[in-house]
Amino acid sequence: MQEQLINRAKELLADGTVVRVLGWRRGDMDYNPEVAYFNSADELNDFVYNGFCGANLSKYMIEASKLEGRTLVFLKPCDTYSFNQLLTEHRVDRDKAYIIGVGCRGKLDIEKIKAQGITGITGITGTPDAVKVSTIYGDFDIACKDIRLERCHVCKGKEHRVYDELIGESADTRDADRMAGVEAIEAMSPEEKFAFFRAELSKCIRCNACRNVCPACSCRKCVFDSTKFDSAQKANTTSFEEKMFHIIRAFHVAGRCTDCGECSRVCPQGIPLHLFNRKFIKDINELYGDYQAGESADQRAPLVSYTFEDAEPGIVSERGSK
Amino acid sequence: MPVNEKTGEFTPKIVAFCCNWCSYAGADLAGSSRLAYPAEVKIIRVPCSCRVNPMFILRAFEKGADGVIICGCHPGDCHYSTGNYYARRRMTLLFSMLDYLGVESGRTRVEWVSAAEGVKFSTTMNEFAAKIHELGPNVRLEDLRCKNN
Amino acid sequence: MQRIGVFVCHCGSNIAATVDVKKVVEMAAREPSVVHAEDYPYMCSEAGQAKIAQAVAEKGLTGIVVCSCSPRMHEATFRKAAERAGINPFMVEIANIREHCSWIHKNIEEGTEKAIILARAAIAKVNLNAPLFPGESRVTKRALVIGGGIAGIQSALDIADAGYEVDIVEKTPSIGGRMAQLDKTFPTLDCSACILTPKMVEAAAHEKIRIYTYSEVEKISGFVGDFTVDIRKKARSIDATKCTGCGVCQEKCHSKKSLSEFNRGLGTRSAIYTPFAQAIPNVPVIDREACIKFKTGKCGVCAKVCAAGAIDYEQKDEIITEKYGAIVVATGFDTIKLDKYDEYAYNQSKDVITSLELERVMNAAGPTKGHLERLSDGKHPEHIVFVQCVGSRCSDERGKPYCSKICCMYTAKHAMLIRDKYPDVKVTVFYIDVRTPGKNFDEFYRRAVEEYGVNYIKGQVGKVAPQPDGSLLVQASDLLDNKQIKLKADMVVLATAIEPDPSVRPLATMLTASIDTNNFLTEAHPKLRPVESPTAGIFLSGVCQGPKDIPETVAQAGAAAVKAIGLLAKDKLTTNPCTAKADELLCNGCSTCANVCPYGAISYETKLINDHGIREDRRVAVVNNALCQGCGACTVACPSGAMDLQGFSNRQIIAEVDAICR
Amino acid sequence: MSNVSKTERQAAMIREISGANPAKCMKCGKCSATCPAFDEMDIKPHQFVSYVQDGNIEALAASKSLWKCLSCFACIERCPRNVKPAKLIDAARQIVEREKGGDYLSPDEIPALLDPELPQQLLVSAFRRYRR
Repeated sequence: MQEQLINRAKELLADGTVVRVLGWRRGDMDYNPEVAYFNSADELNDFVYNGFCGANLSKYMIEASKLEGRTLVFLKPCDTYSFNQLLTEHRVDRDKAYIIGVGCRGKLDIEKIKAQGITGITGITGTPDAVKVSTIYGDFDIACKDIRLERCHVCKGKEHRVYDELIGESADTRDADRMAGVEAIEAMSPEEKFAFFRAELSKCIRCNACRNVCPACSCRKCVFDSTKFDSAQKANTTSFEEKMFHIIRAFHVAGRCTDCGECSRVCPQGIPLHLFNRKFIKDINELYGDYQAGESADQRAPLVSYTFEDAEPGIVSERGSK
Repeated sequence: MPVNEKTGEFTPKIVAFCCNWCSYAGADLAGSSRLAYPAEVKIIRVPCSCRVNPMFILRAFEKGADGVIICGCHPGDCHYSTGNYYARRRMTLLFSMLDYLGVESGRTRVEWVSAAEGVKFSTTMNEFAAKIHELGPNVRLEDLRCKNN
Repeated sequence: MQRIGVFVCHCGSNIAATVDVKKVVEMAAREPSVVHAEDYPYMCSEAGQAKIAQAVAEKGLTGIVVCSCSPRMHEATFRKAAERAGINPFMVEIANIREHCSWIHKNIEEGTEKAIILARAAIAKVNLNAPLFPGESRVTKRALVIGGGIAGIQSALDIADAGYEVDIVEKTPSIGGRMAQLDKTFPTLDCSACILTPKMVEAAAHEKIRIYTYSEVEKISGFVGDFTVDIRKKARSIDATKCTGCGVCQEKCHSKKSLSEFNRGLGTRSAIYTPFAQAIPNVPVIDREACIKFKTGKCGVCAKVCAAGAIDYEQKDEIITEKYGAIVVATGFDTIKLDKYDEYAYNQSKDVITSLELERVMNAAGPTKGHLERLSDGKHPEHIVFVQCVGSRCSDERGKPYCSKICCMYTAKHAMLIRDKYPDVKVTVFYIDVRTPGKNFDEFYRRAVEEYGVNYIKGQVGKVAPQPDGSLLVQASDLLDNKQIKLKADMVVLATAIEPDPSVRPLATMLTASIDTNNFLTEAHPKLRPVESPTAGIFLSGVCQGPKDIPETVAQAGAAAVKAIGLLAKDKLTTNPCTAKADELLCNGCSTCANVCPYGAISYETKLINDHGIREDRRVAVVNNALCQGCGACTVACPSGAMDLQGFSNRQIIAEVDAICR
Repeated sequence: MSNVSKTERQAAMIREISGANPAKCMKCGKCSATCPAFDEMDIKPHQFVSYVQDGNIEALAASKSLWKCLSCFACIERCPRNVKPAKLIDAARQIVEREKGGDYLSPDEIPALLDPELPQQLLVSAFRRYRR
């Protein structure tokens, strides 16, 4: 599929449809592709598209929309939800984007490979169903289904919500219940819940990777960096601040988060940040009806709508801690 | 933990956000009708319940509040037509998140109190304060730097 | 850095009795930026306000905190005082240490401690206050009166006489309201119609008044000075411009069995009808539920007999959209349903009626042509029993907790009129208390007893039992004789409690006007602003605000009119400067805020923004200050904190939170 | 607590047992107007309230009315103020019985209290209870 994408990109550059290409470039390691602009056919020789191209390119289109000319962007099915949401919020310019919807067979999680005790990785090559991991200690064959990103197990579907053309086949990777993780926490006692989140959030180093990668967290200046709330923080200094940051971050993206899973993918501390966003998604679905942010660009988000009969906040204590 | 110096009893800090048009006036009516509620409750006047940012609530907890209550006009009676509908969704989701994080749901409450409901304001505050006494000090969300012990 | 002055009011002993004001002064003086702190017995007095001016002059204050009663009471007073002293009025904050503190706490230590914290919160807020400057908005010089009873008619006439255009919206086919249904009025016994109809005619003929009958308010948007209202003109099925009001259609109509609403269901009317002879406009409506033409497609006799060709079966509801500067609510009342009062046998016997029904029975245009007779058999009654407080002063769910106020007087009137016209009829009134506070009221009641021989018995009726012979057995208390008495009566008249007309409930929602637990509209202040709703530009006229009789209603209608005139007389209103404001550097242009704005006050512009040297075109939110009412919904919807509310900014509220939790 | 008089204690007990607040009474007399046993009573239903309020429990306890009340509850149903005279009298009855040392009437006492003119309390109570 990679060759197909490169060839089509070269064509679109050549015929002037686009002036640049936004995609993934080979990184220092095979499992570390980088997001990059490609301005010429030559530069496209470094283009890659493989199982480790999890990065969602939608957010980069905010900046690309400000550049002269049209940008070719490759979006996986789940990435298109983010693009739609950004369109709703007037953050990207549809006319400045030429979207190639790329097929997706699920993306891979290097941490899961390392978790199998594999170290000293020198290279990874692979077929759609399995990868060969070369290390200084030898080669290992691993089935892709065992090392997929969490988000791919609960994939929203392989249908692109917005595109100009489609390239490549997809394969369904959903094999888990998206809300199982949230439900497991809901079932805990308050003490267990608190202990769980304290353990997870105390790992937070406030590197802001989650915020920087999140397509919904696209504020020019985050409230945690501004003086508007007396809340500017460089790092957590107390046990509370990481909670404050993550609650507010999740609240700010509630109803806007497409559940793309990038926050959890990039967290260097491995905090399952999607559990915050999915709690809001679950509540919204249960209380206000099913809603999928980014499904189309003309939806009204749940937090900017209401019905006369909405549940009262007291429902939280009524249904109690399950 | 906030304690009364003389009695050694737990004296919670309770922040009540009241909308200017209904609930603040309801609190005034409770006052002019001499309907007592605990002095632990301190009221902050906001134009509408929809002015209450989740940041304010978390900030209050961070600074050592033991309970936060938001009062607004009854749904349908908002001075600004729709403000309390948005507040209702926002607070429902926020409270649910706090519950999810293991913070006792009794520490947060929304109550609709009209300008004519002095009695309801007073009983609500009495109930809420009693609940906070029952739950005891908030240790899960407070900024421990603020405390001496 | 601000220079803040703190002024602590004793409010006589209202505050000083449970708050140690000296201690509050002492503690406030220690707060950052506070350069002056003092206490005074009455801050709102002229001398108290002079203290503010003096401190401003001497200490160069930039901000003021007054620890006193509720800001709803005197915030405006102190803001004006500050302005006179040369400080921007929005640099004043009130710490409410009376309603929220001294009046509810009995322990002086507790009260003082709380007062100090409330003062700290206000000081913390003032530290972050910035001068604000009100804008202006225009006033549409036309008033809307909702309800065409005596209250609405009077308000409309007064406003129109002052030279402003007025529209009356009345849901029934004619103006006149309850007063049109009454026979005589107390305490003078004037004929109700005789004094009302001239007013109805005057309203109809007034060049400044438009009357929309058979119409209802459907939608209200906007705000004081600039309301936009949709009025649904229900299809009358008559072309009012052609109808001459000859009445032939009503005579010839084949469907004559509908119960007359005007006669409280005691008589019948035709399907095409005007509710009563003096109706204004004198244009009938077709009751489509009852009309044979509408039900079966056959008939159409009214169209055949109408010489003017005014019948229009195809007529549709029409929506009229109009702008108004002020709205007077005069929706009036109805009597409560008596379904839950089995003991009075209202649903079992036709001879048990409500007082309002008796008005129709006594009226020459009523179902009995004014003859006092039993509705069951048309016989002349020998003994009539009146029961007071039916559903009034009830603390259970069957009735209303309030006194309906008018029943004592109209019962005396009824008793007197009956005894006057039919001296042979015995009249007994059972009462709990006779309440007659009003000019010539007690004299009137005494006349009923002394001159007309009405028998008043203190005690409530426990049971009314219809007897096989058609009479009614009334079992009651005579508390003064400590007896239980049983009387045979031919008619029983129930002084049924009144309640606000049910239409007021949805209307209050549309108006965003507050309403109490009994569905009476709330006044802005129970003593000092009794005819204004807390919602600016909405005025209250008549029983929609609370039970009252005709003279009181007319007086209040006039007062509401004067308030409306005072508003319409202004060319511009100064707008509340506590509006939302977007920080262009932080705005994402995402439109989230505009989605929650109830006033459509937020629009977006593409502007060249210089963000720390980066110049680029950005889509940013712009708030229209004339439209923004300052609710703050946008500020919370905004994820970046670009949108803030002046006067209630994020940092100000957080400062208050911090001060309280300190 | 020893300085609380017996009557005060009894009045408080009546309030507690009955769950009624005599202060709500507005003296309308609807209870007496309604009472089928009115003529048999020496203290009338509307007077129960003032006896409780005045702490005149001795007299109330000694009254015939205690045993003439049918417990038909008409006064409770019709009272506009939720004062519940029948519950007050019932509470007074219970106090009398409790002070005798037992919670119930002994069977021996019943014949003396029966009035052939009146339906038995039990019977009327049963009618009330099972009428629906």
